[in-house]
Amino acid sequence: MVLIRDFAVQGAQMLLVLTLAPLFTAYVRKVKARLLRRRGPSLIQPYRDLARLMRKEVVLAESASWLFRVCPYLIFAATWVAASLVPTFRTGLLFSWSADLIAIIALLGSARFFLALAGLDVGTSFGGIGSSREVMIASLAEPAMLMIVFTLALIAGSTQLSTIAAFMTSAEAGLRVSLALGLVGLIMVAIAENGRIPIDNPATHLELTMVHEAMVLEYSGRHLALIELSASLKLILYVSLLACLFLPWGIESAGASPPTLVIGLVAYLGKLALGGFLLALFETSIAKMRVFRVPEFLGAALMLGLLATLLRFVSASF
Amino acid sequence: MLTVILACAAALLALAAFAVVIVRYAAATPIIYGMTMIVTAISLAAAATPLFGAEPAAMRTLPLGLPWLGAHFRLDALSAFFLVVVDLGALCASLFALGYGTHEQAPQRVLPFYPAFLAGMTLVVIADDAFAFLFSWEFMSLSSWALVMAHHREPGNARAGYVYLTMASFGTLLLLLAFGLLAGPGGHYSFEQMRAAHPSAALGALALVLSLIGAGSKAGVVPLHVWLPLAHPAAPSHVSALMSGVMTKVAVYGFIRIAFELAGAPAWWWSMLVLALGGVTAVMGVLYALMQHDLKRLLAYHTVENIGIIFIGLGLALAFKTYAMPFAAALAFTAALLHVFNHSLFKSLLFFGAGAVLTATGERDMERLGGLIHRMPQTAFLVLVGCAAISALPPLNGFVSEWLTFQAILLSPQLPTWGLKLLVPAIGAMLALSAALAAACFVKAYGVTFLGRPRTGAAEAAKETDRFSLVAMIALSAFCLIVGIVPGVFIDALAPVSSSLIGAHMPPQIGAQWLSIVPIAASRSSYDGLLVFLFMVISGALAATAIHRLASDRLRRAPAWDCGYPDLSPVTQYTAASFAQPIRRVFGSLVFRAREYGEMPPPGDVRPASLKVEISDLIWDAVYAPIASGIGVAADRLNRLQFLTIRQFLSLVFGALVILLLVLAIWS
Amino acid sequence: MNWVMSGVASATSFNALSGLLLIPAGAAVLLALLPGYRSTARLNVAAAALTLLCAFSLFFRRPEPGVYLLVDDLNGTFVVLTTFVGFTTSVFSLSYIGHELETGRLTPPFVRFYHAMYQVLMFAMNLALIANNIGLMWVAIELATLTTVMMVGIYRTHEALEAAWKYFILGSIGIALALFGTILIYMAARPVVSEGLDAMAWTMLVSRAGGFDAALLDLAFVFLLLGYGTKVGLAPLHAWLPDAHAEGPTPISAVLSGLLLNVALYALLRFKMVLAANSAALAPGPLMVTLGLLSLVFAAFMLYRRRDIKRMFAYSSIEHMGIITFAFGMGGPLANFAGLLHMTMHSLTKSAIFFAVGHVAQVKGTQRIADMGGLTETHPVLGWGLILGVVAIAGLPPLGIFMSEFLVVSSTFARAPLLALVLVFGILVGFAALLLRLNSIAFGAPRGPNGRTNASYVPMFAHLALVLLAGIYLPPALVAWFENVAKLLG
Amino acid sequence: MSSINFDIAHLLAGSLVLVSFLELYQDRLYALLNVYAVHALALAASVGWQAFAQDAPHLYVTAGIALVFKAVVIPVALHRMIVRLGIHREIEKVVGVGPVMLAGIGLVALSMVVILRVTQEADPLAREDLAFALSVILLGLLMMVTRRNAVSQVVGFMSLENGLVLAATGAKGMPLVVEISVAFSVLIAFIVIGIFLFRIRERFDTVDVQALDRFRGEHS
Repeated sequence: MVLIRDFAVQGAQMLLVLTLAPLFTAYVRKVKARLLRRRGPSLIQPYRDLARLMRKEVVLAESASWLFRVCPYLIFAATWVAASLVPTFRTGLLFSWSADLIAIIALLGSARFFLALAGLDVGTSFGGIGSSREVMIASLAEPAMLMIVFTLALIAGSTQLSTIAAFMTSAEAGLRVSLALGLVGLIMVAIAENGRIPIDNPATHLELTMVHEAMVLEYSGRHLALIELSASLKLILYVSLLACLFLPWGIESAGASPPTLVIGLVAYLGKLALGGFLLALFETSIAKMRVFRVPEFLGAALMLGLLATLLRFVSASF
Repeated sequence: MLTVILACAAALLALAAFAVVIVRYAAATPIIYGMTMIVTAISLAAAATPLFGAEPAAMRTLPLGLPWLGAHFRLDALSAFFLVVVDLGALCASLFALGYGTHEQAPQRVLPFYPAFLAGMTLVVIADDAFAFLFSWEFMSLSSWALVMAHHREPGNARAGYVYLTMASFGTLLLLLAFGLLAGPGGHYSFEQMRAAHPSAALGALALVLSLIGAGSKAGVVPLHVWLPLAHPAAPSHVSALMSGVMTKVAVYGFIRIAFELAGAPAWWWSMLVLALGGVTAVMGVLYALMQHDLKRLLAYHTVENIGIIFIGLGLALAFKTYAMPFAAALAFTAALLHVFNHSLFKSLLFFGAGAVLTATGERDMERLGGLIHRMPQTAFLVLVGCAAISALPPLNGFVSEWLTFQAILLSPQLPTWGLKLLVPAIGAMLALSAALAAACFVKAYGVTFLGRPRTGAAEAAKETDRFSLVAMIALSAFCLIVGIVPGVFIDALAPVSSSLIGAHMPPQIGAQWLSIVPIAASRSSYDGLLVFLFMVISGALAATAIHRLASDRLRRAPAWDCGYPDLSPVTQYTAASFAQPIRRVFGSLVFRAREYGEMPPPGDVRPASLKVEISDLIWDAVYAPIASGIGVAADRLNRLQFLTIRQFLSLVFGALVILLLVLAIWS
Repeated sequence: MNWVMSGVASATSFNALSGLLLIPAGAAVLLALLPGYRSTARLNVAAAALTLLCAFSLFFRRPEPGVYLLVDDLNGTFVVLTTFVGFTTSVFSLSYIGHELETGRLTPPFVRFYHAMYQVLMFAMNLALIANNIGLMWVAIELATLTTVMMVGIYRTHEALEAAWKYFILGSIGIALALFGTILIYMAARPVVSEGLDAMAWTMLVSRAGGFDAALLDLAFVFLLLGYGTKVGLAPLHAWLPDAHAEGPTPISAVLSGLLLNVALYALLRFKMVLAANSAALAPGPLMVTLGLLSLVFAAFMLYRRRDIKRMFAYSSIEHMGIITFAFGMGGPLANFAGLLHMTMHSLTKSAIFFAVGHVAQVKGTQRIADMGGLTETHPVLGWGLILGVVAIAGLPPLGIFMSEFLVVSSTFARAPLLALVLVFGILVGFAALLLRLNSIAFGAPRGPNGRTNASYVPMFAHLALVLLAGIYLPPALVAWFENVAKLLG
Repeated sequence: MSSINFDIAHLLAGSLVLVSFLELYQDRLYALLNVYAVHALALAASVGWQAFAQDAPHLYVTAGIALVFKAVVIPVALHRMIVRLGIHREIEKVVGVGPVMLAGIGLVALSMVVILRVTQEADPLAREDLAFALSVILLGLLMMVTRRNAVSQVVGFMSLENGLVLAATGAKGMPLVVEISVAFSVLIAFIVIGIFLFRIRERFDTVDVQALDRFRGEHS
């Protein structure tokens, strides 16, 4: 009985992030447009886009291999699994112990690995540019992310998201310098990972500045739909992660009774709204940076992470 | 079991001799590789049993080697584990070579040495006295040197062999010094006596440093790695696989044997030394690899990286052992050992893939390959598995061991030493960095080699490789997946090893829920490869079915879009060099003093633009070049003594006489 | 021949010991008289084989020491080794010299001279080894030197004469210094033992050395070290050695490196035993250690700039003599054992290498390393034989020198770490140099002419097989023997 | 041993050292040969005296060899050779006379110091003799390494060998002394013949390094 309920909660979370993901993307766009005094597209525009892409035929480059066609599914699967492991409105997910935070990062890494390969598959120069820049960004973002995870893990004594979230809600957590450093670092990483301004501009197709879009340039139809969905999933994943780690209030922990579930859900939606708003605000207030400034940006994130970890290591003895 | 293994080693040696006899016949290749397969399979079975059934260590002394000592052999858990690594690698390599070996131009230069090399590695891990150990160790180097020299007429290979054997000899001599120290003036060379001797702190420390340099040079620890990327690619590919995947592990074995067992109680700085070396090795190895366009050399540099990861694990284990934290030590140690096993799997797999590419195209330079996924789909798939595994992507095996290493790092705040407290996070960052860079590197390697469009006619004309090679690669990729999804089984098999050296082992994993692994406690961290795998399969399948059910499945082939600039020439593709350019800019200018010289003709000028990249190997320049030139200068100076006149030679004698008489006069 | 009558007890031992001397001496006379290359070369082999049998018989019955002659564990080792390598080298020279005749480098009279001299050399070395009298030993070593001088100059080319002359002059100085040392030993012994022959007999010297004047012994050892050290080829007294090896016929190079150096070293060891038996005398160890290390490091560096293959291996001999002298200088059961083993292995290996080099030089028609290349491709058996030899001499397993180097290095490091570091450095530098040349000779694209040689490979592979065997398994009898000797050496 | 015996032996041995110094001083070949003849004469006298003092008749043979062979035959042969080879005018020192003499004195002092360590219980005659013999040997070597000319080097070697004979005869009752002196005479004869046969004028010390390179087969 408990098992079935756990299954249900797990499934609900998975479906929730899947359905919310395009909406969240649309929400960020909308807020951005509003901040720029535009009206912006409708909130359900991404769903429409996805549906249209699904209906269209796939135009496949002649030099594309089987890997090119498999990659969207792999990327989607990896991202979705990662996203489903992040507690949104309830911790203690059924499969939460099957992967901890490090594994979630690694799953996202897998998705990126295959995306970069897909960028190279057709054998065009733009795909190469995209992949090349993507792996460069990742090579700094991943360690930065891991260092932040270290900090959190050292504070909470666990790499398990549920445990960390539970710890954060408890009184022990308090305000710590390491946490603040970690938060800033994580935000920077999240921006870089999701290809937001100032690292990349998700809305642009200007050849020489794009990263993510360059990789998926050859995709069309249902493949592109999956890629887009994965990108939205990744964005919501990071926001959920930030919410779960640094704003864990409202997450319902165990013994799910409907009222608390509803509270959790509402809190989660609130956090998403806040996160999206802040993201849009940030993006509209800053210009995109040159590609070769990115390492400095991410290097700073890595240093923050390392500093936070060091602080933890040093203070653990006291 | 030890008897069986010794018999197998003897059989391998006999095979080597037999190969000399039959090498002129065409059937020699299948016979020799077939026989080595059988022998290594038997040896593998014999070696695996002690890991799963806790048997006491078996010992045996043969009347060989040092006469008053005899050759001691011992099969304990550690030996058994490394023997499994050796034999599994050898088994797959032999299988691969059944197909690959038929393309060999000079089988007479490979067949006799191949079984000898295997025998050497087998004997190293079961040797139980210093003489037998170093004897087998150097024999292993020697036979692999002969294999490196198999294609001696290819440019660079002679130098590779030279640097290799010189460095190997250097390492052996240092190990010899270490053993000399541990054996004491009385010459107690058997490990039994050394274990009982409990060396003093200074002695143990010196032995540790010597063994770190000695075994480290064989394993490829930076800055002693220079021979590795030269020698490993020079050998035939199945041998490259063995050298990279297995022989470096034998070196790790040597280090473990000395550092954890023979050198006595560790001092606090031992682990710092090992950790620092490991961290530097990991990062430098992967950065070197990123700069490479030669497929096999890139793989060889990745071996350096992985050795770094293994040494990080070992360093952590030493640190925990120093401060009597047995469970943490067991975790770190198990992580290192598991990585040893994993690396032997995927590195062999990748070298086999490189070998298949080499046979199909005759090219090792990635810039002259491309699009092989169309011509060699099976190889491409299997190599992809290997690339994903070495890039530590879940749910494959590489991730498991790196995950365990991270978990061990997370335990280290409890270490009381300040130096370690500061070093370990930095090492963690380096580990993370190297893992991320490794993924970048394999995107490059795989993407440029297998994806895109063929860059040369050779790549276009490639054919799928033979069945034996494919079977070997399939077996290895299956292993990569199995270790990745049920790591608990393998961790449990390592328990006797870590109990024998650390005195503790990780909690049993088999009983854990859903076959997940729980290093310490479920609330702390856990990972379940099987579930992640199933999860991914199910969600991927779900997406695929949903899309194929609901969405259009029409598909049309068309020229690539490429933002509207399609250029049909494959030359316009991204090359390996251009792919690595951003990373080279970020790291290379510091680490390799990389400089780019670009020349762009002004518009209207029809000259081609040019870009030249200069990379200097600072380690070579700073360490090895001065040594080489120093020896050259000394040799030149001393060489004048060859051209003296008889009178001047007489003056030397006279001078010696006078000096000795003076010594005599002053002595009293 | 009164010395034959004087001290020899049993009939068998009389035969064995005198056989060691009479057979070569008689053969020398016969060979000097008989014409014809084929029969004399065979006679040479037969004589060497008989001498070898005599030496083996010493295993079974060992004569009591006499006034002039002596066989104990120490020189037993040397005698067997000398006669064995003498025999295999005669087999090698059988075919080698034939080729030299064919190519016209040697004429029949010189071949006759060569064979006679070969037996004289054998006689002289055997005498030097079994002499129980330091004067007799001195005479024998000088005789051996002079014979080899003759043989080195046998090609009568400018270079050969130059080398022989250098050898002659430097050898003469060595002779003189060694003689002075011998006289000093006698003077030290005379007051204690008695006047006359007894004061020059090994048996007396070693047993009564405790009462000798220490200062005289010290002085004597300096002269003996330099005198016989010249013969051993220790730097800086080595100058004759590379040229003599390079310019003489290859079988003689093999004998020089494999045997004559050992004989001189044997003399040094004997004197070391005398000094060791006197507690007041200075320890000979440090001097030997210093010279040994100097030779090792010096020769290791000299290897790099060698262009002549035989000269290169001659320097390698200096290197190994350095190691052996070092080991004996360190002393102690382990190092002495290692020294003895190293010496035996070096003899076998180096002569095997010279056999191979002889083939190579005949095949390529030159000794220039630059004109050799890709040997494993053009002459696989020869090429791999040479590789095996070099691998052995470089101290790699599974060959015998690995064991001795293992013992020397490891036992030294526990006692004198700094010395061991120098030792390791020298070994490594020398190893790298040898490997560098081996690479260019045995591998790469074939270079130089591709002649044929009809010389026999049997001696080379016989030696290498023995070295291989010793590397893996040392027979207990041999070990016991070596251990006894190691104890004698103190 | 009576004191007069000792004094005479001492005097003769000392004169040998003195003559060695004289040899060092000479820079003309003819003069050098003449001085060497004196050296050999002094040796003959010394050995003869030892034969008498030790009552060892076989030493007279050695003395005879010194007298006939070394003092007469060899100098005459070398004299002729100098004429044949046309090298009589050559001045062939590597270092000047002054430094060589100083070095010689240093060597004599060194040999004294070394020998003086020998305990007094040893035969005093032998002890003194030994010091002189060692000096003669070292001076002979010094001469060999400071001369360029083959003939004068041979002379150096011969005086070295005289020192050896002196030492050997000084060691009371030493066997094989005669044989040794004969062997050395043969050796010297070989050297002289070698120089003559191979026309070695300056082969001991060629300054033409390139020529040497060619001989050694080490040119590339």
